[in-house]
Amino acid sequence: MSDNIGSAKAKEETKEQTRGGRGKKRSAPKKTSQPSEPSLNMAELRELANLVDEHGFTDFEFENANIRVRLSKNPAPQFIQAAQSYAPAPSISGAPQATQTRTETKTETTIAEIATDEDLYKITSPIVGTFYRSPSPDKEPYVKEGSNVSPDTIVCIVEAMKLMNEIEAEVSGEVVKIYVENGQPVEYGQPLFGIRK
Amino acid sequence: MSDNIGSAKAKEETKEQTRGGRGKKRSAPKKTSQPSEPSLNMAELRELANLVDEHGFTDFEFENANIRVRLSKNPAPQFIQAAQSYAPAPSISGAPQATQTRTETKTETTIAEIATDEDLYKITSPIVGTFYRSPSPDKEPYVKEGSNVSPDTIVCIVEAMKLMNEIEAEVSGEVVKIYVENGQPVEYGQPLFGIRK
Amino acid sequence: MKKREIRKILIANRGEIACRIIWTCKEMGIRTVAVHSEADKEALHVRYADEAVCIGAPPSAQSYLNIPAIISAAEITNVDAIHPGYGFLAESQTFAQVCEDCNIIFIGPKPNVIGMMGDKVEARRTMQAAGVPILPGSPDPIEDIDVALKLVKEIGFPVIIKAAAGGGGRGMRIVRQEEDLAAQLEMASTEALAAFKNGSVYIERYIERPRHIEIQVLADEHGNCIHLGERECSIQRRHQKLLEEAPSPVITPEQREKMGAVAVKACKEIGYSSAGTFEFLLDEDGSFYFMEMNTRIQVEHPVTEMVTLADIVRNQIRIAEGEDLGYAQEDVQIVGHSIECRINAEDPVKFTPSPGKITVFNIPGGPGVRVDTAVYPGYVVPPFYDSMIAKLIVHARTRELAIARMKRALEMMVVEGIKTTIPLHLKIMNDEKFQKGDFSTKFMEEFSYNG
Amino acid sequence: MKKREIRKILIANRGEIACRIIWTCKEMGIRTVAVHSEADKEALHVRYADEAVCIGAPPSAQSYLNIPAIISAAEITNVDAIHPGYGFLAESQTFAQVCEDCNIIFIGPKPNVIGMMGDKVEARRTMQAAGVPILPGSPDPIEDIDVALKLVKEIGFPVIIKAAAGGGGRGMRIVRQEEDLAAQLEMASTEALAAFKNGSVYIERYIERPRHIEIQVLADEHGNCIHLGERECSIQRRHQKLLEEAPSPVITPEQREKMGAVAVKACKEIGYSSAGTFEFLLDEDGSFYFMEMNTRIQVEHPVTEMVTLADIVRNQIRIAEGEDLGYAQEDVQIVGHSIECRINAEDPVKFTPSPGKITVFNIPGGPGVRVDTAVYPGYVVPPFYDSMIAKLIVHARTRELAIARMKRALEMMVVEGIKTTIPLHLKIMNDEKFQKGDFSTKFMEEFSYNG
Repeated sequence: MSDNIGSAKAKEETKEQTRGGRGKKRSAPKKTSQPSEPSLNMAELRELANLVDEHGFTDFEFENANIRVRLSKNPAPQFIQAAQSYAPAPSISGAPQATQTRTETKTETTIAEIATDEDLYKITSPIVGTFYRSPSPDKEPYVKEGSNVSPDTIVCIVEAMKLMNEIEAEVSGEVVKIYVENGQPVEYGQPLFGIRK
Repeated sequence: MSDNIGSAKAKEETKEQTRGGRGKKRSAPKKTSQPSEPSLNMAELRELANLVDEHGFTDFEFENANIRVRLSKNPAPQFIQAAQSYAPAPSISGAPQATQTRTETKTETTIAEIATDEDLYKITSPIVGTFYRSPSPDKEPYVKEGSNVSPDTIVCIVEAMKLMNEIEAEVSGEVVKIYVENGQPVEYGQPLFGIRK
Repeated sequence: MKKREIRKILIANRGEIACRIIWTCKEMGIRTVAVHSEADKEALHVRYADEAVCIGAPPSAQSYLNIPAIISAAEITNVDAIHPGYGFLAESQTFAQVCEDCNIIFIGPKPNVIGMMGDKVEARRTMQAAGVPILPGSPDPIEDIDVALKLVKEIGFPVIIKAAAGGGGRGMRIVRQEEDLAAQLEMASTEALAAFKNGSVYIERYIERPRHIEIQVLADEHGNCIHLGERECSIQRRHQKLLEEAPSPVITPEQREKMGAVAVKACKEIGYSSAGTFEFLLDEDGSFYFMEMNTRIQVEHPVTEMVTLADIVRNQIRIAEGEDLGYAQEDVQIVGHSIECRINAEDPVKFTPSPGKITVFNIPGGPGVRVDTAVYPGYVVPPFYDSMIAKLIVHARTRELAIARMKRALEMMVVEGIKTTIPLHLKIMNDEKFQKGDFSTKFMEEFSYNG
Repeated sequence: MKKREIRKILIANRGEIACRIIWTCKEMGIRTVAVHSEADKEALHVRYADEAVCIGAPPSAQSYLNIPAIISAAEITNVDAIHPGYGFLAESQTFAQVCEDCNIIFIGPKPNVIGMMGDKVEARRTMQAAGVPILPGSPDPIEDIDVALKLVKEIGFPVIIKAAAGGGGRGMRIVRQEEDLAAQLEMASTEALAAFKNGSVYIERYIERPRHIEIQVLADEHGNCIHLGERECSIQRRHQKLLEEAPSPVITPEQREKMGAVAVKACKEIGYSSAGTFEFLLDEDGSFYFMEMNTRIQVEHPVTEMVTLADIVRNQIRIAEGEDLGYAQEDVQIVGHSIECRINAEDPVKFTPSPGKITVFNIPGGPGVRVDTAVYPGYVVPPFYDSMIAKLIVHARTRELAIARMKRALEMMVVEGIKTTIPLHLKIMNDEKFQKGDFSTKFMEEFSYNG
């Protein structure tokens, strides 16, 4: 599980850098028609990333007059990747007989989903606590998928130490995703809502 | 120290490949006026990655006026590289206070040299023992640099357990290099002579 | 008999001690929850715990010292108890009290005992009342030279004048004869005033070459208390311990019994329960004086574990469950000799921190070698926390063999990518005075790295 | 008093035991020479020794069993002594003799003693003469049914008929009552003739559920000899030990004293010097019978080291230097309980070897855990040699705590890239009969991996 998260992230950063590269290129004099296009296009970069990954490299840098590419990975991701969210820590593949029963798998799938919602703004939890979508069990949720929010819209409550903390959206936009179910525990920095600005 | 040997060797081999790369370029049709030429295209990068991976390198850097390439892999191999020849085992760079005095550094430089003599046939020692170039101290050496040998030419003696073992060339050719000094201990498989066939 | 069962523990700490606690929890069949800052997402304690909760940003104040975040994490994961480790909130009376108020077992002594021992003046007073020897001197500021003269007649020379508000050596003056007292007192007061805007000073017996000796105790809720012998912690640099041993090369069985008995008696009088440590200064004559009591597990607890085969963390948990200690003083045997070297991510000469990525990490194995660490190849030492990355502990039949073993283990421990104190420890192991056991807390001041 | 000083040792072995010997040599300030085959160029023993010599091609016969190559390597590196480890040449009388002839100290007993203990019939005879209990039976082949009947009347049922030339279970027959004896004898003989072209069979008392208990001894050249208690080695699969313990859960202090005294007496009578092991079968009544003596260090020696704090390799070297043993039987104390699990590169169910590259290798640390290994991340397990890649050893106050600790350590030991026996050991640790100590050498036959 952690591996998935790890590689999802790695891919994201790769894309990030790719985007940067393209940006730089765009500002350079236009000579895109030339077949010998001195830089790499997206397809080539994709191939490059595959190539580097396939060979198990953990660092790749490339630079010429026009571009500079750098790819890097954590060298021992399988072993050292740790849980990144409030979810049971992943079991060690080499120790299949772990005595712990790992029952609380609630947020596991969500994490992978969240990683793919790259263009959404994430409202994250500023504190550790329990997530509630409505002010009290018999009330309507503050927001639903499709709701429009402005920066001061209250989107949920995170209860910590018996205190109800109202969380504001802090951006304007449309609620596209709700990552956490009502009543579920959340940790610091955990994405709660995905907002399309 | 092992790191030195390791990296010395790595650099040398890298140069080898660099040279290969340049050679290839030189043999290619001249289109140096094109701006794209000084860089590497995708096919070349692919080849490069294969090459580096195939050889098990963990670090590769290349830079010239136009481009700079760097590939690297899990850093741990530096630690796992072990002595490859009869030379005192290298000290661990992380443990600078090793109590052992490592005096017998005789073959160290030779190892790096030998690695570069790629096209030479190597006569190696079939046994562990002491290397003698002549049948007795007051006699002439069996062969010298420049001597021509045939398969049954005796090239040296390796003494083991008080027995004098005469070593035959097993190939025809010219003695180009003598890697071991008279009276020096040799291990199994250690190169003794470099023969140009 | 357990009064209450602990089935799940939140570890309010990080690094090797968090892993150390997880190891024992696993052995006891207790589930664990790791809390971590954003900087520690890939830390080993997060990796090995059954559950993990991110509690805040990298700075300690926002994460490992953030009481509401930790209590919230304990609540959402439904733990029975919190183990505070050492440092961070381990000696916070407030934190222990909040745990109690939230019905979470705090694995340590009662909040009021933590508070009592956390206040230097109160601790001194309490210990004195409990019959623990205290360094002779004036707990209160010295008003004038006459008071000072009277005092030094009682306690004898040399004495040290210290700024009441002070610290870090400023305002400190050592006086070896009566005729210097008045002048030094005035200078110290002037210095203190300049440095701390408070000219108050006090006087204490000065020990030229003290040793730092501490006694490990275990006490349960039912009034049972034993000690596990002493640790020798004199090898320090700026009051930071560098390496520790058990037993001390200078403590005789009689001295051990005497110091242990004093500590055990004091524990019983203050109603102490859990593991704890009495720190003493030992003078050249073998007299010892209370410095402070640490109401938590200590970094150097493994040397005691090695020579007694006790698991101190297990005892802390059992005691927190209300169990009886289960063994008596005569069950404690000191077998062999143990040394611990703290491996820090620091320049071995200048002691400047050296955070960064560890590229190679090889742990020594074999007989009598223990490594407590949360580090692995590829781990990045964050700049936010303590620089200790591992504890290398050895055990052998004699001190001489333990030193030889430690040298071997240090040589075989490979850390690349950052600087560490490994070369310094090797130099100390090769030092003749260290080998003879002939040293005091001044050892590092007199020690030359390059000499 | 040393008779001769050893300053440099060649280790005629590989893998963890080569590293194990290097560790002690480093602690003693003795230089080391590693020998290695072409397949072991990157092995850790090569890495950690002061010098290394390649002695031949990968197959053992051409390298680690190649006496001329090893002696030549010893000569060109000018060593004082050779440590043979276990396996390979460790019990070769020839090799020990060649060393002696070449003026190289062989770290082990005298060549003739190795030879004597290597010959099953002679060992049995010698031990019987030295007062060691021997399994009742006929050392010589049984000629006819009358001889057999007379014999079984003496030794009682059940008995086992074995092929004199045999091995591997063929020609073996268990007889539980007199009326079956004649028929079984004939069948066994026919089977033996078919299998080994030799119909000779002999008869021995058969123990239904024996335990394999062995006694570790240390003897010097001056007639001093002590034992370090027993090891419990009953958990075996096809006569290969899987895990070992010290002490045995069924041996009482009286039984230990009795078995130890027998072993010590025998050592003195045969003029044994160095470390050695007496292997005994223990029957259900507590009677014990000599099986064989191993005249070398054993794989499972660490469990004895953990509970006695003795360094057995150090003792071997000291004895080889002609030193006095230096301690008496009453100095030996058994403290706590130790278990060793052999981690093999094998399928945990089928036991098929699993050589290859180890991609991830994480060693557990913390209290009471020792790892003896020559493996590191990236190491390639060659297909040429024994499949053992590591020994995981724990030590705790009681057997119950040691089992809990071993479980924790096994869970935290991560080996990826190859299959290992770690999951099997975890199943054994969780087995109720194992936990109760209620087992015999039949344990693995009755053990179900998936049950």
